[in-house]
Amino acid sequence: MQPINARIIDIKDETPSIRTLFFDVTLENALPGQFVMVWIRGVDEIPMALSYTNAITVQKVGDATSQLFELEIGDSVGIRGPFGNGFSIPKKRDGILIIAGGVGAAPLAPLAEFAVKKGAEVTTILGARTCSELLFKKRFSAEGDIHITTDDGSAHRCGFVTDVLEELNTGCFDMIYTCGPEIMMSCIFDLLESKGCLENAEFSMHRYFKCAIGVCGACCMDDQGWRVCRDGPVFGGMQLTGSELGKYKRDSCGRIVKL
Amino acid sequence: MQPINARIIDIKDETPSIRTLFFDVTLENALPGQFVMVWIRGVDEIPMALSYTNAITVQKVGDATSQLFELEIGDSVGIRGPFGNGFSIPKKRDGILIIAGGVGAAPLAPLAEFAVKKGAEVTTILGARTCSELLFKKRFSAEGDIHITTDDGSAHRCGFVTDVLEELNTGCFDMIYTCGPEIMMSCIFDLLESKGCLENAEFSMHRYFKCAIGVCGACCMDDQGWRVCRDGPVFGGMQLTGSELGKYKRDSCGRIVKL
Amino acid sequence: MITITGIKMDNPTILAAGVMGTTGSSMVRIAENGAGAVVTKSIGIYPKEGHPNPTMIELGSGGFLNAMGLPNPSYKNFISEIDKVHNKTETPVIASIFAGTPEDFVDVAMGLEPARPSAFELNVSCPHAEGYGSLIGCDPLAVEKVTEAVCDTVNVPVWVKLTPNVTDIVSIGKAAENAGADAVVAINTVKGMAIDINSGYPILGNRFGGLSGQPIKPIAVKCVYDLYSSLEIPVIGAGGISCWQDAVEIMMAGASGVQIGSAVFERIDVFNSIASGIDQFIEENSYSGIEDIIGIAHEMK
Amino acid sequence: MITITGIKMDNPTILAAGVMGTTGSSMVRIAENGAGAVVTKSIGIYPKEGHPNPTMIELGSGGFLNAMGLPNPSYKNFISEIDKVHNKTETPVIASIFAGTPEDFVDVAMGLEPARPSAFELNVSCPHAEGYGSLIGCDPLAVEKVTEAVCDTVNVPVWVKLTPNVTDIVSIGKAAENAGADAVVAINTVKGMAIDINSGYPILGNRFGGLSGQPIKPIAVKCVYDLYSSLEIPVIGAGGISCWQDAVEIMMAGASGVQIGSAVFERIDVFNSIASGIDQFIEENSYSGIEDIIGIAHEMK
Ligand SMILES: Cc1cc2nc3c(=O)[nH]c(=O)nc-3n(C[C@H](O)[C@H](O)[C@H](O)COP(=O)(O)OP(=O)(O)OC[C@H]3O[C@@H](n4cnc5c(N)ncnc54)[C@H](O)[C@@H]3O)c2cc1C
Ligand SMILES: Cc1cc2nc3c(=O)[nH]c(=O)nc-3n(C[C@H](O)[C@H](O)[C@H](O)COP(=O)(O)OP(=O)(O)OC[C@H]3O[C@@H](n4cnc5c(N)ncnc54)[C@H](O)[C@@H]3O)c2cc1C
Ligand SMILES: Cc1cc2nc3c(=O)[nH]c(=O)nc-3n(C[C@H](O)[C@H](O)[C@H](O)COP(=O)(O)O)c2cc1C
Ligand SMILES: Cc1cc2nc3c(=O)[nH]c(=O)nc-3n(C[C@H](O)[C@H](O)[C@H](O)COP(=O)(O)O)c2cc1C
Ligand code: FES
Ligand code: FES
Repeated sequence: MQPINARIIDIKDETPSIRTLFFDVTLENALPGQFVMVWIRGVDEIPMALSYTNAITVQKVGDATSQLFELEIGDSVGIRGPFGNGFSIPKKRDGILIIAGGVGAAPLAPLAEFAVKKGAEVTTILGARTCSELLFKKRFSAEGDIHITTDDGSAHRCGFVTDVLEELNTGCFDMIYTCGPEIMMSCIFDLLESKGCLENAEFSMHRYFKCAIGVCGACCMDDQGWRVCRDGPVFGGMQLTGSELGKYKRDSCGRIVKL
Repeated sequence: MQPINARIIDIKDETPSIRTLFFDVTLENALPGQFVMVWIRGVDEIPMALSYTNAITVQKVGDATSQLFELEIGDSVGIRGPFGNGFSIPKKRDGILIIAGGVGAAPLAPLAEFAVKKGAEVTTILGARTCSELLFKKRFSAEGDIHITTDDGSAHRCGFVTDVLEELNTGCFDMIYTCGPEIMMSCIFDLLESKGCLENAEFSMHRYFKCAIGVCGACCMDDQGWRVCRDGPVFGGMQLTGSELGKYKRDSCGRIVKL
Repeated sequence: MITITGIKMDNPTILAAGVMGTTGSSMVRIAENGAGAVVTKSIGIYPKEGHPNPTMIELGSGGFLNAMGLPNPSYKNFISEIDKVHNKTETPVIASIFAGTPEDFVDVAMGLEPARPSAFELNVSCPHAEGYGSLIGCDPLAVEKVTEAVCDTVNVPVWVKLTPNVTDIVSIGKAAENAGADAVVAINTVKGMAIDINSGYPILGNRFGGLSGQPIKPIAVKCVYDLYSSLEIPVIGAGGISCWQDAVEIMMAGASGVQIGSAVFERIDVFNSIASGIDQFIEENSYSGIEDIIGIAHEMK
Repeated sequence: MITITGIKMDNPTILAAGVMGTTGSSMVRIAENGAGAVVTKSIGIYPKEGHPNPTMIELGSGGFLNAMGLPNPSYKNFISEIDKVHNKTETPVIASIFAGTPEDFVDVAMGLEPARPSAFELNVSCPHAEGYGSLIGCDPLAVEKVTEAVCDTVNVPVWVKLTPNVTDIVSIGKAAENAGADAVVAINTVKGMAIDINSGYPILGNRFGGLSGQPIKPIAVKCVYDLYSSLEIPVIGAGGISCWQDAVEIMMAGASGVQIGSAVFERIDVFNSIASGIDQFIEENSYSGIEDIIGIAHEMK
């Protein structure tokens, strides 16, 4: 598909560094965990999870994301998608655990809402650097139990999401979903591996995307050659066994970059 | 569509100059009056009515048709189609008249069979140069009344199909269908016009076809610019009012050729 | 109402050469279906049968291959066809002509002048007609000579139709411009071929031909974009235009008008629907007119 | 089992350059999905980021536009990727390389020799990489020099990948052949462009790019047909091959093997399905082997 035009109809500041842009187009059939390529014309095109079926939630980290912060209501971007596989859908009466770190909450908040609608029970561990950067605290709280951690201890528990995870009885969850900084996901991976829960775990990965449709190979992960844009971005724990997760990724040249 | 491969599974000599080639492909959905482009590889591609859903009935008149006569069971041609509009479908209890001249019987025999299956009542006027050239006499006879004329009087009535038509009460037919030499169809046109029956009449036209899909314009008829391959080959009498029918046609250069 | 090389047209859609343009009545029909102008089948000195059938096939997904081989009744027999369009419509008729030499081009043009075409379109770009067409169109010098010869002779605008089957279409366009062309038309068909795997035979009677229809639109857009960058004269777009979005796209690349050929396969009133689609687009996006979008892609950086 | 320029392959399907060829593990995956050989992403002297996004879009109806801009980690960082394929599979790896001068081509080739590629493929045909690619590939002399330089240096076969964006692809193919190339590969992408009508912006970050996928198949078939007519060395086909019928068609035009790129979009095991489709076709039509169909269209007259 060619990019469709998406006009910004609302902007919501979520945290000092994160804001949500609402569009006049709704991707009705998008699954939680799918993403869109957002084309800031004349600048760049970057992947963004859908945080609502008509919105993305952006953290300002560099050029393109800063440009997104410059946009105002009435401005437009180009959108291609929804792309990728999305999370597997929880079943009725499933107990699921969501572990969100930083802007990784973006694809997970719609998952929490979707899961509850399907009749599942949702527990969330939400982490951020600091209190003001906690994303979608309200959205997660509205859907079930929530455990909050901040790296600097400015809110609730001081520490990392893994601290909470370590204490929880993971065996009582049918599915565990996570998205966040790779270092966090890597720790979660190790922990769940040691607890023998990898089969029930899903990780939403980030890699450098170019084509976003599974052709160019820019986003491939070792050791299986998974295309994060197409076979992912969501991978089951078993798929990531023996992978580069937590070790390295590739830059836009295809060079290996240690994490 | 690109040509599909059609293997000859049976050959039937219909008259000294006409034979039917049966293929291993059946165009189930073809309507009576539709045609196919028959590609004799390395030679030419020519239009042929479907005389059955899996057969064409060819009169040897020149190069390509002679080559078709050389083919044996097991040989193949390429087929594109079905193309064109086909005759309008008779309704239950309709009384219809079919006027077939020479190899013009090819698209009309399946029409007769189709019409009877639909519950219509069929009368046929079948004409040919001479007795042995009467095409599909049995097929028409099996479906209803038949009037036969031969130019040389070698069978039944000596004369032209129009002689019979003149005598018939055309008013009692819901539809009149005709295909044959243009001079014959032109006489029929004039006759039906004088009887005020053009609205219920359909004529299957021949013109030089190149693309056969309505793009190149080679087959266009004056004065409306109808494409015989696409808007036709079947035209209602009213469509042909004021047309070139019976007056001229165009050769493969696009030059006007008087009939 | 728009004006291209001085020719006033109701809208920027133009019937492309070689499609439904062999007879006066079919051109009238196209005019009645909304075309702002019609280009005739390419006409030559002598009657020409063209290549043996199959001459055109649909490839699926909007693509076509053809090798008609420039069948035409000769200019002598074609005057009456153009006359008919004048008699029945107000729609401008552009006479497409072809020949093997500048002298023959001039003969055809002069021969057709009694029919008062609104312009001549020089077909130096047919990819599958031995000795004509792209043999000239691939050589800037040959294009210059042919264009000059016709421009010196006729009193109406001269359009030159370019082939994409060259290393550098801009150099050919410039040659036409320098020689006095009033506009270039881009593109003619792209060299192509299809083989019947059941038999091993190339499908077209001429073995190969020209690709048209939707598959070539991105190629056409790029050619128009490049020509618009370097030429002063108008560029008229052609190649795979089948809906108003396509027309707007190629106009944004730089086309002053759009020729439509293969898309008549889908519907013969494609002209009406494209013309009204463009109008609606202009209005909804608050452009002040069609001129606003022509070449606009060059400004977006 | 077939042999192309001395390289033994399980089947004639080959992963095309630039598709799923940036990492060793993705090439392994393609090999496991049935490719008879894999061509790497085109590799150069220095790490290169390529063009800004958007770098590739799907156009619908099987067509794609891309302007990756030859992103690559440099030959130094790529050796380990090729090693990985050798460690995990028996599948031949062809190293695609690019550079701006014969000397740099030689440097890249020599730099990659430790990785023992089965052949080098010289990318002189990328339509959208400033200074590289088709700037060379449009000039027979430049192609000759580059080919000669690499052929003189390496001990494995050299394939030269050709661009269709030229007036006469055969003259470029001949230049490669004369300079010692063991095979030519045709075709790289066709110059093309798409514009976003909502904004007027060209969609690709590089503004224009290369058209690939089904729309270009007839163009590729014609190029292969012409090259096969005039060259002694094998021609390897590429361009819009997405099913076994396409593969058979381009082989009938003269291709000894078929490269598959864009079609991995539909399914990554397209190699398996094309390879087995070809086998079945050969058997059902009582050909004695794949060699029987290569170039067969030339005999059908
Ligand atoms: C599937 C997926 C979903 C994502 N969802 C979100 C989201 O919901 N919210 C959010 O804020 N961010 C999300 N991201 C990350 C986001 O794409 C990057 O933050 C953004 O691309 C940075 O661009 P930049 O120009 O501002 O930064 P730059 O300064 O260009 O780069 C900063 C970092 O961003 C990453 N990046 C840059 N370009 C790309 C690219 N084309 N593809 C992938 N990563 C890139 C690189 O790792 C780079 O190191 C997602 C990424 C992926 C892969
Ligand atoms: C819609 C349609 C249906 C037809 N159905 C039948 C049929 O069922 N049985 C049958 O025997 N004939 C049929 N014909 C006529 C048949 O197409 C011609 O007899 C045949 O093309 C002659 O080819 P040739 O090479 O043998 O003769 P040639 O010597 O080449 O030509 C003899 C005459 O055949 C006609 N002809 C030649 N080529 C073409 C062409 N490409 N398109 C149209 N006419 C052509 C011309 O009028 C020509 O003067 C049909 C024609 C049309 C248009
Ligand atoms: C059947 C057919 C016949 C054509 N004949 C001519 C011709 O005589 N002269 C010419 O300049 N172009 C001819 N063309 C090329 C078209 O005018 C046009 O440039 C090309 O088809 C691309 O446009 P499209 O994709 O809209 O068809 C022909 C094209 C087709 C499909
Ligand atoms: C995303 C993408 C990247 C490509 N990169 C290269 C490249 O690096 N080197 C090269 O020689 N060809 C490259 N090509 C061209 C392909 O190898 C192939 O020649 C072309 O795409 C036609 O084949 P297809 O239609 O099967 O894709 C690339 C094509 C695509 C789609
Ligand atoms: S970004 Fe191209 S394959 Fe994933
Ligand atoms: S034969 Fe081409 S339009 Fe009818």
